[in-house]
Amino acid sequence: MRRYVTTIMIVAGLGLMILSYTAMATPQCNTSVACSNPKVSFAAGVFILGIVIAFSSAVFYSVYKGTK
Amino acid sequence: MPEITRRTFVKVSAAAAGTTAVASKFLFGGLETVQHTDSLLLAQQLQEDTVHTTCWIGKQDCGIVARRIDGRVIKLEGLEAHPKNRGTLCPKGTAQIAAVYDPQRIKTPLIRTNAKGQTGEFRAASWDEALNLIAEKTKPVLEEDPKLFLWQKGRSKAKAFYDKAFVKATGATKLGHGAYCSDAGYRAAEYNLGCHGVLHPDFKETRYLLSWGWNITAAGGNKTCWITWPQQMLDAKEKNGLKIVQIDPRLRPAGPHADEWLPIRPATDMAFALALCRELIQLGYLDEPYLKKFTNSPYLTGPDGLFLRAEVPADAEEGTVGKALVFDLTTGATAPFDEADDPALTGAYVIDGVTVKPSFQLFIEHVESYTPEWAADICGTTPDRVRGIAEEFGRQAQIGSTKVVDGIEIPYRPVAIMAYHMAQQELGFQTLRAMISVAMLVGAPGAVGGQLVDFTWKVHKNYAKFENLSVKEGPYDYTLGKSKFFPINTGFPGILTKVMQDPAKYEVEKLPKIAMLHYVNPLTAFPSQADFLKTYGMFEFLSVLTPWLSETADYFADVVLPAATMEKYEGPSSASDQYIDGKTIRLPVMDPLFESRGEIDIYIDLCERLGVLYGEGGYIDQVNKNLPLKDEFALPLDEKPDVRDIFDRWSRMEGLEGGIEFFEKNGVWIKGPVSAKKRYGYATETPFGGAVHRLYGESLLVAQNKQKELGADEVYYRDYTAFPTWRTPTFEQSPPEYDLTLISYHLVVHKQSRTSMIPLLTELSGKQRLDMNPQTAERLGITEGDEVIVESQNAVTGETRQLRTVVALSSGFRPDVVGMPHHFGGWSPKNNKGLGPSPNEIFYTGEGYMACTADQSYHVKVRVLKG
Amino acid sequence: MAKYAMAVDLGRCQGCRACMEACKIENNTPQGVFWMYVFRTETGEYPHTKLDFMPRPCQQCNNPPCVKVCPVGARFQREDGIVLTDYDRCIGCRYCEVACPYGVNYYNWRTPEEAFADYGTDYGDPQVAAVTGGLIPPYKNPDLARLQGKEQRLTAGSAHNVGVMEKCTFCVQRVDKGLEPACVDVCPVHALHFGDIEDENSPISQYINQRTGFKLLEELGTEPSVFYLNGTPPGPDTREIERPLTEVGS
Amino acid sequence: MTAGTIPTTEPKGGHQSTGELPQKIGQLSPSWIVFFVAMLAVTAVGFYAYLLQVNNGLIVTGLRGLGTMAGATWGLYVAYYVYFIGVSFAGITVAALIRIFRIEKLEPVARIGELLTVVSLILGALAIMADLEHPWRAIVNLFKYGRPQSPFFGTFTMVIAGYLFASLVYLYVTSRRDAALLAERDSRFKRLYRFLAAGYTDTRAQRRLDRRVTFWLAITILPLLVIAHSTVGFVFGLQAGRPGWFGALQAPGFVVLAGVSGIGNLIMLAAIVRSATRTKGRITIDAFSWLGKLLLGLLITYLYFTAVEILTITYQPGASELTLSEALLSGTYAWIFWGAIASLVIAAVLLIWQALTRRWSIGLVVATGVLVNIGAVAKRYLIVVPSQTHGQLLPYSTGTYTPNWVEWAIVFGLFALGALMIGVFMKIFPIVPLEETDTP
Repeated sequence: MRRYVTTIMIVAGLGLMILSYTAMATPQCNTSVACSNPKVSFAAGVFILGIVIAFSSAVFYSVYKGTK
Repeated sequence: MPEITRRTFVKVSAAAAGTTAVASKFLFGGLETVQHTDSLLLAQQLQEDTVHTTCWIGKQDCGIVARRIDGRVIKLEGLEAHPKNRGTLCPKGTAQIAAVYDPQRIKTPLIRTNAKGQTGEFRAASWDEALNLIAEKTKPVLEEDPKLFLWQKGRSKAKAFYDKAFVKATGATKLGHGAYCSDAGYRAAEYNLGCHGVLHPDFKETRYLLSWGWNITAAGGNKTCWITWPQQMLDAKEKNGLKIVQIDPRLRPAGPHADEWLPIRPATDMAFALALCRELIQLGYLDEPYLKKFTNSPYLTGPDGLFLRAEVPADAEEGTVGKALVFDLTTGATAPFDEADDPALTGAYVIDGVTVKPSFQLFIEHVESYTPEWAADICGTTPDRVRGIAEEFGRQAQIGSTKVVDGIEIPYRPVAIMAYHMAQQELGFQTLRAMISVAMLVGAPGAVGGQLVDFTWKVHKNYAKFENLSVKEGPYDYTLGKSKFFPINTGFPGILTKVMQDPAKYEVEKLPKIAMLHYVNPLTAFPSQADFLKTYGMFEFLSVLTPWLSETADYFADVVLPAATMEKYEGPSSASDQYIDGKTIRLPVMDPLFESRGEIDIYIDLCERLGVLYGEGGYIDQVNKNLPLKDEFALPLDEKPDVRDIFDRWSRMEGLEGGIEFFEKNGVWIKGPVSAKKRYGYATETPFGGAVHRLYGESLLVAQNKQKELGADEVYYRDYTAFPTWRTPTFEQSPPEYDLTLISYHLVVHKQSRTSMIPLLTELSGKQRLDMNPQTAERLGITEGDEVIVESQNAVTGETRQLRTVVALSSGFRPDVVGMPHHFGGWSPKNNKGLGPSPNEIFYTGEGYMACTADQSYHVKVRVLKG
Repeated sequence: MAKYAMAVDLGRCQGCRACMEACKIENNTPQGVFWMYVFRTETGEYPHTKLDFMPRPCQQCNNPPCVKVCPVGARFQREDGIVLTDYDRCIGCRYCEVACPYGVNYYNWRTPEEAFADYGTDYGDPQVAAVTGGLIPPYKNPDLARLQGKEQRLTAGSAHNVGVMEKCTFCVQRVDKGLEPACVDVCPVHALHFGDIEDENSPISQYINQRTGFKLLEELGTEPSVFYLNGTPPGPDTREIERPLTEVGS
Repeated sequence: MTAGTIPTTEPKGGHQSTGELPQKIGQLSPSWIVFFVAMLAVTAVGFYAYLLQVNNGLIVTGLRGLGTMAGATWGLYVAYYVYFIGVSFAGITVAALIRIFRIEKLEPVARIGELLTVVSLILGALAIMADLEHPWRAIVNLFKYGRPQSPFFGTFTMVIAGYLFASLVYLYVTSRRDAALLAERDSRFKRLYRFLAAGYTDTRAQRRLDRRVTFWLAITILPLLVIAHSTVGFVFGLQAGRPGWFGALQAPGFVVLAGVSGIGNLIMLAAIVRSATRTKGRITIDAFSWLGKLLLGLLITYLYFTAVEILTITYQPGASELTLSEALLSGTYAWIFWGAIASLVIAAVLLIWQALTRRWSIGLVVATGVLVNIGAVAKRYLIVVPSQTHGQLLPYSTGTYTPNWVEWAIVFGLFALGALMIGVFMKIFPIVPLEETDTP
């Protein structure tokens, strides 16, 4: 259970980061107007959320009491 | 910045009190306030339109299209169709929009409430009260002697009919600003060639140009203030490979466009020109046909310096003089100049036992000693550069060649001198004559690509007047016209200040009682501020007509009348660029702001109160005469005219569809190209309008003799010589510790006092500075930005004057010269405060610092001390 | 799709700064802000002094460092090549300013009210306001407040919001109307040219092709859209002379 | 979460009688109060200055535009932002090293480091906020429109968000045990401790668990940390538009100088803590010598980088590089530059001497800590400012920038704020981890 949830949190966090990163203005491009806008608003916010969730897994991992 | 901190403290305490304010600031950073003003702007449907008008600053009246939103002017852009500016504008043109809206303009007529000679206190008055007061003060003077009413103006805008009419209707004495500009140059051209103007090239054809002085890319010159010359100069460089030689202590005038820079000492231009004459003669670059046929060079001159003249037939009326004689080489005898086939230019001939010489022979002898070595030594350059320029000038002149223009074969001499404002020196008049002589030797005047003077080759009335200069005995009027001091004199406010300080010295009995200033602002605009401070308070009553409270008005005005800026009719003015002719009229961009009014309205009302508006010789009549308005277009003499109607009549008289509406619709009236017959002296009906070009100034010599007779001091007559004759200028006689020569110049962004009131322009001009060569700075232990004291010394009186400014280093200056731009030193409207002093504060006027023709010199010796 | 460019004929420029003035009035910039700036410079020692004038609009780079570094995409380049600032998005970090080698960015240190006070004129004056509606400056250009282009973003100078960055826009509000930028339109000696560089036959393409020239600091790979013709780039010992008033808020 | 079971046995040794907390927690000694009030005052002045700025805009600072305005648009705020981020290096590094390499001697300073990291990151974030006229607009727009191609993006996601959060997690996980132990005593913080403990039971299993967690956290944080500090370097290092900025050395340079300033700070703080919390017995000379060696290593590396840097800008500089290097080495900024170099070199010498003689003195180590921080601040300033005022690529006149009182007030305010945070923490929670022996 502990491992399970932790893994999910890490995966979810990384997932969010990857997703949101690709949802932002494409890193390579800077000449087209599109590059000035993220494909999804608040993508950057989501990216940070991903970081937060991923690291929170550590807290859960150590705090979780387990089911007896 | 105590003000700021005080404000911030208030703000902070407020913020500390209501944290909400801070919070909102923190959250929205006060952005909403800004967007608010925009939403205001965008809320209602905006009505956009354009109005045709002309520039209110420059002297060339560029065509302007004013873009308006709901009647509010938001931008001034160039009028495409106008030949002078072809859809473009200079910084002054666009920036004058700030003048229109300037809250520091005078809003109502003002009447003084404190003593003169200090910062003025005024009370607002109605137009009625102000004009009545002026009328009440003026009437008695007009009855006693109208000449004691001094009317002084700054630059004319457009055709000066309305102010001429005022002067004529009242009989006032007029003073202009020309003595500070280029009048001596005009006089020299009128004297030698008969045309009214100062030397300029035929840019479409000229190949080699001596750009003499600070004008070429800084202030245009003759008939134009800026845009037109630069445009034509660049086209000439690109199309014809025009070569430009910049002769000036400063490189800046032609800057990157100069092919050669010859930095000669200030005020040594005459020496350089005379050496050029000598070299051209030595090298044989002489257009003999021109000299023989169209100049007085062949006139036989006796030992007394006067021409030999034919007998006057007994039946001839009183006062006619005999025709000057020449020596005809074909007959080997003397003959009237217009009857000889081949008049001699050189040699000596014994006539009736007297040895006489053609005046050209005298010229050769006169310039003999003016060698390149001699000139190089005076001008601070090298002999071979003098030779080089003379050689190239002569070669490029292509003497003998002709070109067909408009089907007429005309002599082709693609060399010219551009020398506007070069007259601004003690030897100004004769310096310009020397330069004209250079052009005359190669036959350039009036030739294709040659030396032009005016846009069309017309002979000015002064040409005939100058045949004999009237030098009368005292007492003189206060302008010293026709006096033994200044046989040639256009009217010089500077000498007026001297006269008012010591009338006896100048044999003047009556001084001006009251005065009216039209825009002019002598206190900061004219050199030798001290003299104007001393004298302009002496008028019993002074009224000033100006858009801003000028420094002169601030100190000395009893009544100030608010003039409108662009919001008024003015005109007609020439739209000619010398190749395409046209006319334009300024239309108001909106109703006059505040209670200001256009000048014409003001003069009409004033004349009505003075009782000189209606009837024969009245203001209306004079308008009809001077505009002119003829026949059915003339204004009725018995009814008060409407300004728009004046210009409407004029337009219709000129045959324009719809009268004034033509200009409202098109902005400018293009008359078409200027024909060769009009432009080139050689091609006019009678060549050069029949004027014989005066290489030799006989009447100047005659005048000098009269001056001596009447006991004038040497300073007044020494420069009235038949040929330009070099002498070391007076200012050079200052003690050696005054080791630098101060020169002054215009900035592109400034013209007339009014531009220094426009903050958008003072922003571009930056603060006042003393230009100095890095070598000089190093010698004096000064670096860029240092504050220094500049002390000038008057070589005649020994007086010294000082100002403080900041040093700006420039390698584009002769090391023995320092420079300062004009249009600084104001104090009255706060727009132009704190930008630094005006060089006028340390220049001098009067003997030694003015030309023999009563024109201002802008040279003085100074020393620079660490501040 | 057009690609806009400017050509500066240094062989014609007389350094009169009419372009700067026209820009200031068209775009309502306050004192010390020069979207268009004209360098007046000297090189060499007397008497071999070389004098030069060099107008400096935004170079409208095609590889713009300012666009790259903008953390929020307020600085962007349109398809027509014009690099613009979105005033509603700019956070005023001034990264574009330090990233730009040309020094064309101007940060609004103060509100327009405060900034225009530098001119020493009180445009709040009731009698003036009666005519101008209290607008600052009185010649305020309404076009600047409108959303521009198909992006419909607030890019045309707007109201010079305090705390946001701005720079030369090639007068986008004029270009979108089919007009030339104010500086080009006003130039008394026709030293400035503007147009579509992608069209071989456009006047500007031909003007450029017929002359030799350079681009400013091209070695930095910024790919400017401003071509300098008939002149040489400033050298290491080039000195600036005749600076205008540049102080703000003192 | 299930409530932790409180051990019935009386804990022995380590600290004093029942109810009394270790390390003078909760005891407001006069000296501490003085410190607290002083710091509060300085912070208040800083806040007042900030109010001025919020109300009137950045115009109240010494900052001005580049180019025609001839000023610097980035100044003290950015310099100190870079410095604070740098300082954050220390804590997590040390802590991670301890976990990864099992360096028991440093155990006692681990939490000081972690705390230092968290605090300095917060200060860094505040410093950048102070540089913005519209902070709120900035926060919103950064979240809403953040663009990865801007070096600021890395700074702001990696450093401010990721790094800060990771450090907090790390700090928490490593503090739970102590919280649980303290929760057993009656004190006004009992509830807090119990909450923080979150049902911690001090079993071998739990310890193994924690060791695993912290180990993996350390493993993930170390690269994150290198990236984070590099991005700050990239903010400058990727810019060809300013002389002296563009270069591959910027990023590593930033990382190393970050280490130097961070360790230096840690040393100072450790020295203060050990005297302030009666933990001289815990934080021994060994810890300092260890930190000293670590610092020496980084310092040598940085001095090497600096030498390379000086050589590069002086050997064959371009026109603008020349102007800049003149300004740095002999011009306007020379005194700052050589001041920095001197302090760094002296610090290095002190450390080397101690290392060679194997005789370490806390005083000397602390002295080096102070010196390197002076050097670090100066170097950060020199990276940010001179490239804006000197050697511009177009013939603009040389610029000037002098920070005015508003900027200084805000910067000192930030320092004071940091001091407050640490000071308060010390009075609430053991800043030195309790010993292994304090266990059943």
